Amino acid sequence: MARDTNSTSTEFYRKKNKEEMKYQLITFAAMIIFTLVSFGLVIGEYHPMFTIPVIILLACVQVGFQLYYFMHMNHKGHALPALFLYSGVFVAILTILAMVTIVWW
Amino acid sequence: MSAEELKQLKPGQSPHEPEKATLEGKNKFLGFWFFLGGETVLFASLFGTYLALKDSNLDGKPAEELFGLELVFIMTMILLTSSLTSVYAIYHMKNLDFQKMQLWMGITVLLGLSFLGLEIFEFYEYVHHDGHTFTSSAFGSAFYTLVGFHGAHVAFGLLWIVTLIIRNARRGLNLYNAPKYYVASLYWHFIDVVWVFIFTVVYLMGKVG
Amino acid sequence: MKGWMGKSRILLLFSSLMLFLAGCGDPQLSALQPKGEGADVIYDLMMLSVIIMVFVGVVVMAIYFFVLIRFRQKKDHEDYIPKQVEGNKFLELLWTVVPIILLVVLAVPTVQKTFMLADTTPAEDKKEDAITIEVTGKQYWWHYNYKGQEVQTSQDLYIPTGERVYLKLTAGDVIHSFWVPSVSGKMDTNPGKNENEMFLHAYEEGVYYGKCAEFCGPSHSLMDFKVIAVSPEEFDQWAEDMKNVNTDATPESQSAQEGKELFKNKNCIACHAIGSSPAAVGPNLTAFGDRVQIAGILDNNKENLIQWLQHPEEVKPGNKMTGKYGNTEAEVPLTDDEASKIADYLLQLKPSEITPEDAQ
Amino acid sequence: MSTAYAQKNGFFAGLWDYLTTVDHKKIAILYLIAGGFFFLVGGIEAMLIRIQLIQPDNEFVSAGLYNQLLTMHGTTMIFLAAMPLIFTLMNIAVPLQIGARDVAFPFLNSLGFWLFFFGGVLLNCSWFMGGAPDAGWTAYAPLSTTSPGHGVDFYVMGLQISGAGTLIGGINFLVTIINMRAPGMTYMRMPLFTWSSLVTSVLILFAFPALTVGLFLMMFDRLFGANFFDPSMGGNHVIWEHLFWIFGHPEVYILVLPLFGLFSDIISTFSKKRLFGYSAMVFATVLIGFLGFMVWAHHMFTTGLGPVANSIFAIATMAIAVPTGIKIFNWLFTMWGGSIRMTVPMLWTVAFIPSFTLGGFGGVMLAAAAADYQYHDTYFVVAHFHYVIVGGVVFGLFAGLTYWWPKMFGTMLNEKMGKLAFWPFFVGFHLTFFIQHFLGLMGMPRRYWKFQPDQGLEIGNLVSTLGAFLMAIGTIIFLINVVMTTMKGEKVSGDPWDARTLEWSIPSPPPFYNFTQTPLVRGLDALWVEKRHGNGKMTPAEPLGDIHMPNNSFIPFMMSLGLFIAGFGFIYQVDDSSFLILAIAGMAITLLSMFVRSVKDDLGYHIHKEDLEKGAGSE
Ligand code: HEA
Ligand code: HEA
Ligand SMILES: [Cu+2]
Repeated sequence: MARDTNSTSTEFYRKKNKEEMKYQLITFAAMIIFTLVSFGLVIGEYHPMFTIPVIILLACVQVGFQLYYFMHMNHKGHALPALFLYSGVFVAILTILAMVTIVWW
Repeated sequence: MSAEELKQLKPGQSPHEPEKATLEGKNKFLGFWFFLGGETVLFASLFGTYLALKDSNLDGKPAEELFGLELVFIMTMILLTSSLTSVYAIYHMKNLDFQKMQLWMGITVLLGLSFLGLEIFEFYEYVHHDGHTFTSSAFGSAFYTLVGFHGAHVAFGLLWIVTLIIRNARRGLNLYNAPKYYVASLYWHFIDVVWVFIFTVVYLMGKVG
Repeated sequence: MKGWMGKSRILLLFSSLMLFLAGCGDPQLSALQPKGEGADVIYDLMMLSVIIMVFVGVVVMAIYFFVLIRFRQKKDHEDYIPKQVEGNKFLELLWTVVPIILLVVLAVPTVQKTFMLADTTPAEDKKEDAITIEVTGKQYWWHYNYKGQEVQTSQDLYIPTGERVYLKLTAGDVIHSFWVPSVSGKMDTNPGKNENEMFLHAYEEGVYYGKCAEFCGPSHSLMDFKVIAVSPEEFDQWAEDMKNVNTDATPESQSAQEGKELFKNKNCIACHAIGSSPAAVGPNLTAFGDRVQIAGILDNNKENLIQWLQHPEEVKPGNKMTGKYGNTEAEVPLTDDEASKIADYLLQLKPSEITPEDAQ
Repeated sequence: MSTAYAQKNGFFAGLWDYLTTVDHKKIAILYLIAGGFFFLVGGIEAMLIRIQLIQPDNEFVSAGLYNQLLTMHGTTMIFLAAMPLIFTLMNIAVPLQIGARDVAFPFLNSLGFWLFFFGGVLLNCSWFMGGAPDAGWTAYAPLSTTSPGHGVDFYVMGLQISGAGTLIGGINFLVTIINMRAPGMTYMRMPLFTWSSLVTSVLILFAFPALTVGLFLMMFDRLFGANFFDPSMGGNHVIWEHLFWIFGHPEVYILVLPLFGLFSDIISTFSKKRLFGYSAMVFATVLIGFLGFMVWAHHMFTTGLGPVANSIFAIATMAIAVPTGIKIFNWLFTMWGGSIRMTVPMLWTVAFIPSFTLGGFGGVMLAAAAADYQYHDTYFVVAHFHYVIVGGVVFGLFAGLTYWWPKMFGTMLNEKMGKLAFWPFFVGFHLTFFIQHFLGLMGMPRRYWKFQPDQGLEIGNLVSTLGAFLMAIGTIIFLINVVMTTMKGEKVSGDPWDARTLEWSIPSPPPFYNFTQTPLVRGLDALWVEKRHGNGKMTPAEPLGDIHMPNNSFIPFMMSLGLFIAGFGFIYQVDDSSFLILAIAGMAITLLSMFVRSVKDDLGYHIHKEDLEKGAGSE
């Protein structure tokens, strides 16, 4: 392993990590807000045809934040994880779709 | 390489991505992501089953009457926060700052424990106050199985992280254990991802009816 | 090597054997000799798919044999290095596109017929008098409830020829599947809320064999039933007779009269109804004397019936009757005498003039 | 530690070595022994089935026993014979074909094997503990959930444990193929066997979780009073059907794809030509894998899903014929213009092409939803899937074992005997299964303990049974061949077939570290490239240096043993809750083993350069 003790490079990464941490915090704030909105919509008893799609959408976006920021899928070197995750999501959607449509008739 | 792997890493040194500095680390990283892909299908099967059976409550209380949102809200906040604290842990790992990493991992564990405690309390209430049990109807079976599977994941994650914290407390961060911490944090985030869908699909949608 | 010649000879042998066999099959059972609308429609689809398969098969086998004969390594050519071909755009496109076309040719009628067979609402002008029958599969027998007619039977299903009869299928315990190969394809009977629908439409009169096609326990292979297609007039008469059956009629012979008493006293009546009554624990025995077969599989005669009454487990392992009647302590629940009398009683239950004999 | 690779002698040392090994070549042999054993067990069950059906109204076995036999035959063959034998081939060939020293996770490799092994043993224990599962390999609820006794419980626990092993194996091969390739071994230079192993592993990864969940639900229903599949408690058995087939259909491609890859390698080798349409073959493999996830409901056409769902799934299913056809034609055109050597592996391969095609035709006929109302659950289906499974998978396994036998054991299976085993098996196979298409159409449902006399089904069943005996003869000749070859023990060179891929560039059997120096790959068919354009040897990609090796470990065995014990506990706690202690003890053994694994550093050891020069480990 090349051992690089070059301090400027270390500084550079420190800064970069810090920068990233800022985004993580923003992400977190967004996630909290989404959650509040979701709960709010349900407590506010809006029409289910409106509430349900919106809270599902919010959940998806929130999960996207988790994946891309918290789990670093926005970093490079994550092409394969993304490919496999989305393949899993594909099978997951098929499964759930089947379970809600062709189980009862 | 092996002895080298155990050499303690200190702030200010390289590499800046200690979790992926060795081939073993890279393998672990990739393998674990693939595992999460499989877990996605696993939870999808559970969600699907739950959605198919959620109205099969027979004479028991339907979801609207059963669920209370306060507790779920608190649990959600706790788990979301624990996701952030584990991000902090990995942030410090990347700066090779072992002590801070351990600290944040420790906070994550505490939050996880309180989440688990609340979940157990919630189940207890359902069983003893609402007669909503695992065997009372298909809805009960599906509910406890889905949420319980998530709970079991939380419990396993806690055991795992605690083991890591204790095992490495003395010897600090090195190239051998960095991938382990990293992967554990991925696992923790994934648990959070699943919870986001649980509170949305099970509780919120259950409440909406 | 001469292996390849050997192989083609075997194939030849096969195909001739197959052709011979294909003609066979019991006409009352075989899906290859359709006697009803469903089976007919499906038979056409089958033949279309066979034609496509034969076409593709001939192409594949032609190339196959040519390659194997022509390109075997020749003696003294061990060092010959063939040209290393990477591929061929045109050929590859060809064997992608042609199968797609062939599959479309198959897919269109498939979809069409799938929808056609699923169409279980009677046509407007037939709505009033369309016959609807609730079919219930149970381990290991079948129950039929003619809706709106107050007629319930088991095992032998009477239907009129020349029209669609609509079935609503459910199961009482595990999944079964209702299959009358020469009249129509099969449909599962699900326990619980998932009721299925299909129709039967027999072109000609006849007794058609039906089988359970979904694994349902030890006697799955013995859960046979019959569909008896009679002319519409005969069917109407049958339904009329069944409706007006006098369940209290006193049997003629002494032995049958005693049998009737035994039928009550030995607990048979707890499970079996005589006369129109809802699906009970055991088959409805109203027209038992006219059954084509006993328990679905034994020829209908007294000897077999006594065998069944005394040793049901030997006839149909795992059936739900064993141990529920007669002297449950004894090795044989009914004595020879008792069994004989009950048999006499059951065999004279012939409430209708319309019998399987009329279905010729 | 540095002496770890010194030769150990004696039977117990040898046994211990195999119990603790993490070497992919030894694990391959373990899979071979266990999978081969279960194949014989499944084969004997098949023979008993066929003997029972030799004549109408036969009383050779009882109804209950017949149902156990057919269930165990299907389950054993699929999960305990075909899958592990495929893992044999993947373990022996994949790391060698990509120029790796081992798989990515040697420890997990061993764990995967032992989980499979103990799961299989648990399942088969049912025979001696009150009866085997009897609800079919598909275990449809409520028949399975209400089946008396513990048979189905063994099914659930056994498959759960061995399924976990398979999943682990799948992830392992994924990472191995992606991360461990030698320099120059790009994706588009990978041998087709490696490619198809990659795709198969993806299928395993996404298909097995559905089975895992299904089995959990069934376990909860049977053992802990849950109501997933009980209609009277609001449950729905269709959920099981979906979960089982969401797993089950990809599973059949998991079975056949690796062998498609193998056949590609074999055809190319014995035709002395590169594979025709390599990139199309890769594309077709991926496409089959992808489509494989969208067709599961073709097993449920008669369940009652309705015409819309049936039509969609019918069309999706038919689509799979296209990539499969691409493969068939590419194989034919690889042979076209080649110089074909009819060795035993090639013989099985050549026999596979028409056999599988016929099976595929049967598949497409089944895919026509309306027509499936006649075929479903009859011997037509039995004929279809044995044509694709025996004609594809079993032929492939015979081909692959013969082909890689020298790589595994350094000895060559006798060619004459090989052909002698082939012919009865091949003829018997067609005799057994071709006629079953007609039996089905003539009204014989599957899973029938007895068929009635005078319904025109006699001749067909008799012929079918006679054919099965021929297959048994073929199998026995193959076994004799194995025994004789092993006894003779004639060593062969590293490249006895004059082959094209990397695994043939090293000695047979390879030293335990595989490649003394990692090879540099310069093209598709790496060894062939060197044979034609170089000196016939691989160029090293690195200077001679120390090699890092993983340590052996007994932990995988213990972890699996723990689950095995816990399995009994879970099954029997229904009768007597004190068995819960067994369940807890078993789980404790497993968790403790995991704990030990995670706190004990496992750094492996090094083989030193000097020892390598002296030829350490190469036998
Ligand atoms: C290795 C295993 C394997 C493979 C590869 C396949 C391959 C296929 N299978 Fe099969 N199948 C099984 C194993 C397999 N199957 C098993 C085990 C069952 C029963 C399970 C149970 O119930 O117990 C089953 C059951 C089964 C059913 C359900 C039947 C029923 O229960 O009613 C169906 C229905 O669509 C089906 C379809 C297909 C199709 C379309 C293919 C296709 O992939 C085939 C494609 C191949 C070809 C078509 C041949 C080559 C192509 C050409 C030469 C090109 C040109 C061709 C045309 C234009 C047609 N299979
Ligand atoms: C990999 C999968 C696989 C394989 C290889 C086979 C191989 C065979 N199968 Fe089977 N089969 C299935 C998977 C497989 N099968 C499945 C999934 C089912 C469905 C189960 C269900 O419905 O739930 C099924 C069902 C099935 C049935 C239908 C049963 C029924 O519906 O009632 C039949 C009937 O003929 C049958 C026959 C055979 C035969 C004759 C072989 C032959 O090819 C076997 C050849 C092998 C041998 C003959 C072994 C010979 C060994 C010896 C002679 C031992 C020597 C002994 C020593 C040295 C100790 N199989
Ligand atoms: Cu399938």
